[in-house]
Amino acid sequence: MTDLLYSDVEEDLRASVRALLVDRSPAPRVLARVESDETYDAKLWRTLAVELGTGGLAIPTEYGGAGASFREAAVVCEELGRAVAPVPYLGSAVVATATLLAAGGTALLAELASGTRTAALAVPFATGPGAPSTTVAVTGGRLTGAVRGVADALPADVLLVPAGGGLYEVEARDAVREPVTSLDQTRQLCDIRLADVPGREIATGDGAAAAVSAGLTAGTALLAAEQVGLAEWCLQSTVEYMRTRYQFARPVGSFQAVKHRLADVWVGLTQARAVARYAAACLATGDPDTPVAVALAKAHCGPVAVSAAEECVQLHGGIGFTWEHPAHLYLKRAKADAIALGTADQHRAALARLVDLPGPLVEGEAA
Amino acid sequence: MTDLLYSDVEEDLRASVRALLVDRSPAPRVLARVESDETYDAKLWRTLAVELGTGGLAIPTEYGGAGASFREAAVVCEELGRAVAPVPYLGSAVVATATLLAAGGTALLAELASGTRTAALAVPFATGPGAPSTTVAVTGGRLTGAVRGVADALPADVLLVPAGGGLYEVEARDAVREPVTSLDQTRQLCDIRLADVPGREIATGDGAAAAVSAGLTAGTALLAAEQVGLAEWCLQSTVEYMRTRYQFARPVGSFQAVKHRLADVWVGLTQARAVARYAAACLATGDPDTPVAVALAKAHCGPVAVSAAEECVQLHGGIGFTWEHPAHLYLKRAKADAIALGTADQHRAALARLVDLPGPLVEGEAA
Amino acid sequence: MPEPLDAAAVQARVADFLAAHDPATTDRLEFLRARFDAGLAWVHYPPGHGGLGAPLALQAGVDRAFAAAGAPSNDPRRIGIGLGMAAPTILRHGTATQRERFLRPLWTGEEVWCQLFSEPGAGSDLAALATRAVREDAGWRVTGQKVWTSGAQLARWAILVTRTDPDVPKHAGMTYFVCDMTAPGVEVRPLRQLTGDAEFNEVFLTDVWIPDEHRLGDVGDGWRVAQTTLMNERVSIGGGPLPREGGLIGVLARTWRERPELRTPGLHDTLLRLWVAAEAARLTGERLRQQLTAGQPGPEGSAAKLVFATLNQQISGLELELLGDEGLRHDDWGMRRESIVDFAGRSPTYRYLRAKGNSIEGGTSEILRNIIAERVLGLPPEPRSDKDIPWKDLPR
Amino acid sequence: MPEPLDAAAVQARVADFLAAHDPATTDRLEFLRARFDAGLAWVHYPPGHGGLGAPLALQAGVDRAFAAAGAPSNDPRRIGIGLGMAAPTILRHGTATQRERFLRPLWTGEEVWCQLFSEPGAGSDLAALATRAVREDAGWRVTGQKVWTSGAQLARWAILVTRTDPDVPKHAGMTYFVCDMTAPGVEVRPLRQLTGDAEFNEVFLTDVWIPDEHRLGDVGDGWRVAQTTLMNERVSIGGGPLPREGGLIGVLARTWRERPELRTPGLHDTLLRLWVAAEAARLTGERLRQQLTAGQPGPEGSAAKLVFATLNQQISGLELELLGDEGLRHDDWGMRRESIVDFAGRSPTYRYLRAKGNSIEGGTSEILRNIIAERVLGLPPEPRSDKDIPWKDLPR
Repeated sequence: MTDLLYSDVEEDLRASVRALLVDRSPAPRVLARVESDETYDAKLWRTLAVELGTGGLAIPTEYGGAGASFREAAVVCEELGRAVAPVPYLGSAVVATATLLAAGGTALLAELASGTRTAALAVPFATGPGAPSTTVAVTGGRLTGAVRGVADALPADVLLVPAGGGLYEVEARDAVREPVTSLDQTRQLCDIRLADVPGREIATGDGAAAAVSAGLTAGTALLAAEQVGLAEWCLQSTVEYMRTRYQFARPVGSFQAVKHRLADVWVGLTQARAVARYAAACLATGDPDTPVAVALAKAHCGPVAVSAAEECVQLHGGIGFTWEHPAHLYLKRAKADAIALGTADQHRAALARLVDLPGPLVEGEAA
Repeated sequence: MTDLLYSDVEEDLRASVRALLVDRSPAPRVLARVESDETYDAKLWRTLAVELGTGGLAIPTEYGGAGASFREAAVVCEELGRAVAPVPYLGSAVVATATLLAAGGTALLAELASGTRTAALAVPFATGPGAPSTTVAVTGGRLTGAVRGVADALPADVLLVPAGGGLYEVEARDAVREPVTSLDQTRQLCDIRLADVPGREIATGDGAAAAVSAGLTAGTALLAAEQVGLAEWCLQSTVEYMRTRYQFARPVGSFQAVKHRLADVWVGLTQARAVARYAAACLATGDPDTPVAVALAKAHCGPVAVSAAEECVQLHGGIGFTWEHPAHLYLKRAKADAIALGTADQHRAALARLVDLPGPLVEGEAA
Repeated sequence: MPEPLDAAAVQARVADFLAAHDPATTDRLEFLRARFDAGLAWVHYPPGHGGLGAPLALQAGVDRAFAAAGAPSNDPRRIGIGLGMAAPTILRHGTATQRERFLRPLWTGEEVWCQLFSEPGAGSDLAALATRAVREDAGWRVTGQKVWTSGAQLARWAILVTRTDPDVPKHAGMTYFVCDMTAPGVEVRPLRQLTGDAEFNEVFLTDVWIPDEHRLGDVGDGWRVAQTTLMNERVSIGGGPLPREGGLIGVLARTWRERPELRTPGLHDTLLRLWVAAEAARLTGERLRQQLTAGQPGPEGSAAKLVFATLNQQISGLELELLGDEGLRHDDWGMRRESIVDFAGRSPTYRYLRAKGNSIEGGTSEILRNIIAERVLGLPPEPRSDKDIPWKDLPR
Repeated sequence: MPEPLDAAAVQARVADFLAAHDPATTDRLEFLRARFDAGLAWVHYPPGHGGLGAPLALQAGVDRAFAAAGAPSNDPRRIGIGLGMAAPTILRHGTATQRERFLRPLWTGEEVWCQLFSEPGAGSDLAALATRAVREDAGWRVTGQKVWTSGAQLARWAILVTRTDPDVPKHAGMTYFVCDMTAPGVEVRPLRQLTGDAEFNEVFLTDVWIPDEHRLGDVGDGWRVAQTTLMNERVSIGGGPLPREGGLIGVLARTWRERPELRTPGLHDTLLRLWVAAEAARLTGERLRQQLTAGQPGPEGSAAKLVFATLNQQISGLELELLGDEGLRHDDWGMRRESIVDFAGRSPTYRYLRAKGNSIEGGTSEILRNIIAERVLGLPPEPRSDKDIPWKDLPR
């Protein structure tokens, strides 16, 4: 059976990422940043990617990466979720990296591994399971079109653009990137416009589709890990508040209804951890069960994170509803994450196909 | 706006039905009866139908009925639900009566009004919204076929049988009625076999379909009323137990999680009452909103009654899981009622059509 | 005591009044003041205080008649706290002078009211509040911090609950005042919410002087007076009859109908469940109104706000998932100084976020469930240690 | 202390044992007794008591090796209470004589055990129990009523908790015994459940004499001893690894696949949600097993039974709605005297009804949530009044 635990190496990795984030990206700083002009924290990202070397965890050593796997990268995502950190890890070190790996590896992969450049896959962040439809056309090697609501593209140097049946590397400076007022303030989306822009083709036909699919699959699995970390912060901070907040001369956490709800959050979180670990482990080993594991992870972890964040706001009462308290950053990311890379509903539909639980026969269809 | 309250007449009716049931059909007696050979209480039914005159509430005075409506009959159903009374009121005084009324009225209607005979519509109790398919054939005025899982047919004198595009009155003694070991022990179903049995045709073609539909519609609306009464018993008995059962030197009902769950049951019940009243009122006045009202009532009241019964068993703890305590009779009826005349799911699907909230377009269908 | 007026008699008075005061030509404020003086402001109030001592049920007909005549309105949404909470409290617990002074300009909207109840340390447990009022000469010096005050920046007056005796159990040592919001020492700071808006305020009171004649009720009787206020807060949430799909479910249903490409089988099931829940809630509200009209007020009102909050949260949550891509976009994070919640007019993300407040503001859903369980169902209270010890000794 | 044996060493002992005791020709009981004596019964138990002091994780391999060799089994399902609850308690709290006397016939199945803990007035609050044990000569006279005793009609011995001192707080006045189920005064009556079956019993104890050498642990120390029993009850629920769709979800999925005519879009959504929940629970169980194997026991075990109950109830509830017509039919209301719950082998209605017990038996879901909240999350306990007053003065 697949290993669902954390290795010592993974725990060390977690500790160093967490220490960095506690030091450099505490909640008040995140809140200040998302109200600034540059919502992504470039300096933090550089430290994380270059100094801690987490940018190339899933990249083989031949490209200068750490030669670990998406299992280890998932631990980073957990910590980034716990801190709602405004860095393009998911977009660059997971989605773009997995896309490039599947496309066969390019010079860009080495730049991602070394942290010198950052990339993003130019598909809408809400893209669900199944191939996304292309909205960019190619004429004579030049790309024209628009892609809405792309994650982690604002701080990217290179965009990976599915276009006209192929997959292209485009210099981000050649594209127009319009920042979007995003629900998740800690991961600001942008709309991308390409007007006759040069692109390097890195994959074609089925290879391009497979590369994009690999990127989205990895992104989905690791988004589940992010949801685990996020839910854990929500639960822990709520438990802490419930221990210390007195009403009716008792800690609020001594009331049974509060206890039972938090117990349910904990149960869901415990399961989310197992499920997300399973998805990351399948991804890392190329397990044939990966599609099931990934759909399961997103279908389960999304609702768990949303309900953890919703309970966090509710049980914090008035203070949880303020701008000043970080709970809302988690609520917004939880809800956005639940939509990103396909809703739980879409992933349940994918599971129905994968595990042979089809829907009702459509009238006229043969039994 | 439709009157959603109970009139004084209705409250008087409720009081007399309740007094009868408290006196003649307390829980231990119901439990003893459902373990006997005759699971229906014929004597109680006679008193209810004849002496209290509730059998003909919805039957016009010209047929010897009380000339009231299904609104008043709904109050009887609430009380019968509260007592899980083993009488064929729903089958005879509601479903069969509404069917006969729609079919144009026959001599049988007068017999139902006077309580001298009892009738049942021979369709499976689980029949959902939409016309049931006929499983009985007619040859030369004689009926042959089988109908499975019919409610209230065991104590019936006459069966109303949809067959070969028409609707027929069949003497029950001419049919073979095989008792079914039923989930709801207080409303035992039977399988009916008809082997070349004589029938009186009382409606044909569209008229027959409309009559059956009217019977099922009335049955569905009043089943919702039964669910209200049932849920109310479950809530009340649970509250009472929670007040008096001590654990940890406190009444169990003083624990907040218990309180909140019972508060939620109460909220659902309060809504169920409004919704069931609305359905009964629409039915009584022939309101064009009746199909919506009835589907809404069944979609809402079914789950409310089931969850009230489930909470009743759970919060009674060990004792609620015993045969000796009546909670299980309510659980079984609640779950059976939730399936009877269409599940909440089927009625939500009906609502989707009625209020223009269609499902996804099937592939290839025009937008 | 004379028989209360019936509908016909009240409508006759409206007709007489409109004949004497042409809405088209009478100055707005003059018209409203005259309407108040004619007892047609709130007909169930006593004569002399804007009413006729008539049944509450007749008010809706009066309002409709004035609206039909094109009469100016007192803009009830703008002055909701005054109408819904301050007025009934002043009527019940105020002196004749206080009623005389405050009720008319409150109803006409000349003076806006706000509410100074909640504190950072006293939310659900309002009786734990710490804002101190100390007697000084012919009045009181008040110091403390209040939160979640909507409209404080617009208000002329506030209803205020304070701690006047820390040495007795918490419910016994409170006193209720009318506070002049223009008095020195009153500082209003906007309080920003997770939507980005600042609908509410924090209000800091520093040695604010309140004359004793602005005390409402006896010294130490503040808890009982506050109950009147809070009971009316919950009642006022009911509102008028709602048409089918009148709430947020209508917004969602419209999107569903107009955007077939967004539909999925799974979301369809959830949509239908919510439609059923919303329609059940609507009919329950309608039944409650019929009970009130028939003079049979039931306990069902306790559930309305609880259900409303849950529905709004679930519906707006589903809307975002249905919209997918578009559900990731917000309209504006800027700090707006709105006092009115515009669910339908803002973005789906705003609805989702703002609805989170529905289960917190004006009594949390947890407290409402406690109330239903204890007051409606009669379940036993939690064991309590805070009722018999002096406020100052409470664990906090 | 010597190093514990590793997997290879243990397997070598199994091989040696099998070479010396041919499963095909050795008498069943003789084989089992010899296996016990060889320390291959439960390898984590100490030598001399059926074990080798080896890691618990090696047991599964031993069992597999014996099964592969066609060795007779001690039929663990039949003697689950002895294995899971009595044995660890006797091991931990029993005297050398008691361990010697009881463990071997317990493991071989020669003597079946049952558990006399719950009482009508002491369910979730076990420490409130009222069964009195009064000292008499060299033993005790026990009188009281116990409930929810499965297998009492088959049992030779029971583990029993009693009240020996009513004058001290409830946790302090309890004493734990081994009770001879064949002793005069022990009366077993079947207790019928809502399924119609009588899986359990009520056990009436009337002046039952128990020699003092059957006391387990000190007088007054019964609560602490019972904790060992209960902790092992919860752990033992884990069981072996489950394949995908291994639980009730598999039954439902099979029906779904084989009966396309029953499918609806709404039920499809619910089915998929439950499939996800069941698979998440399965992987969580797997992760827990890996943690235990790796010597990192986490608190996740507390959730397993809670989740199992909820899943069984939801899945069996959906199954009935899916089946419609057939869901209204039960298989048999007759009073069966079953001790084993056969979810898969009985009707869907049986599954639905029996699953209701899953959230009551062996610790209610409410108590499990309390435990998670207080012991795992560290939330503060309820205010309690029952810990410091004599048992006899408790409100009840």
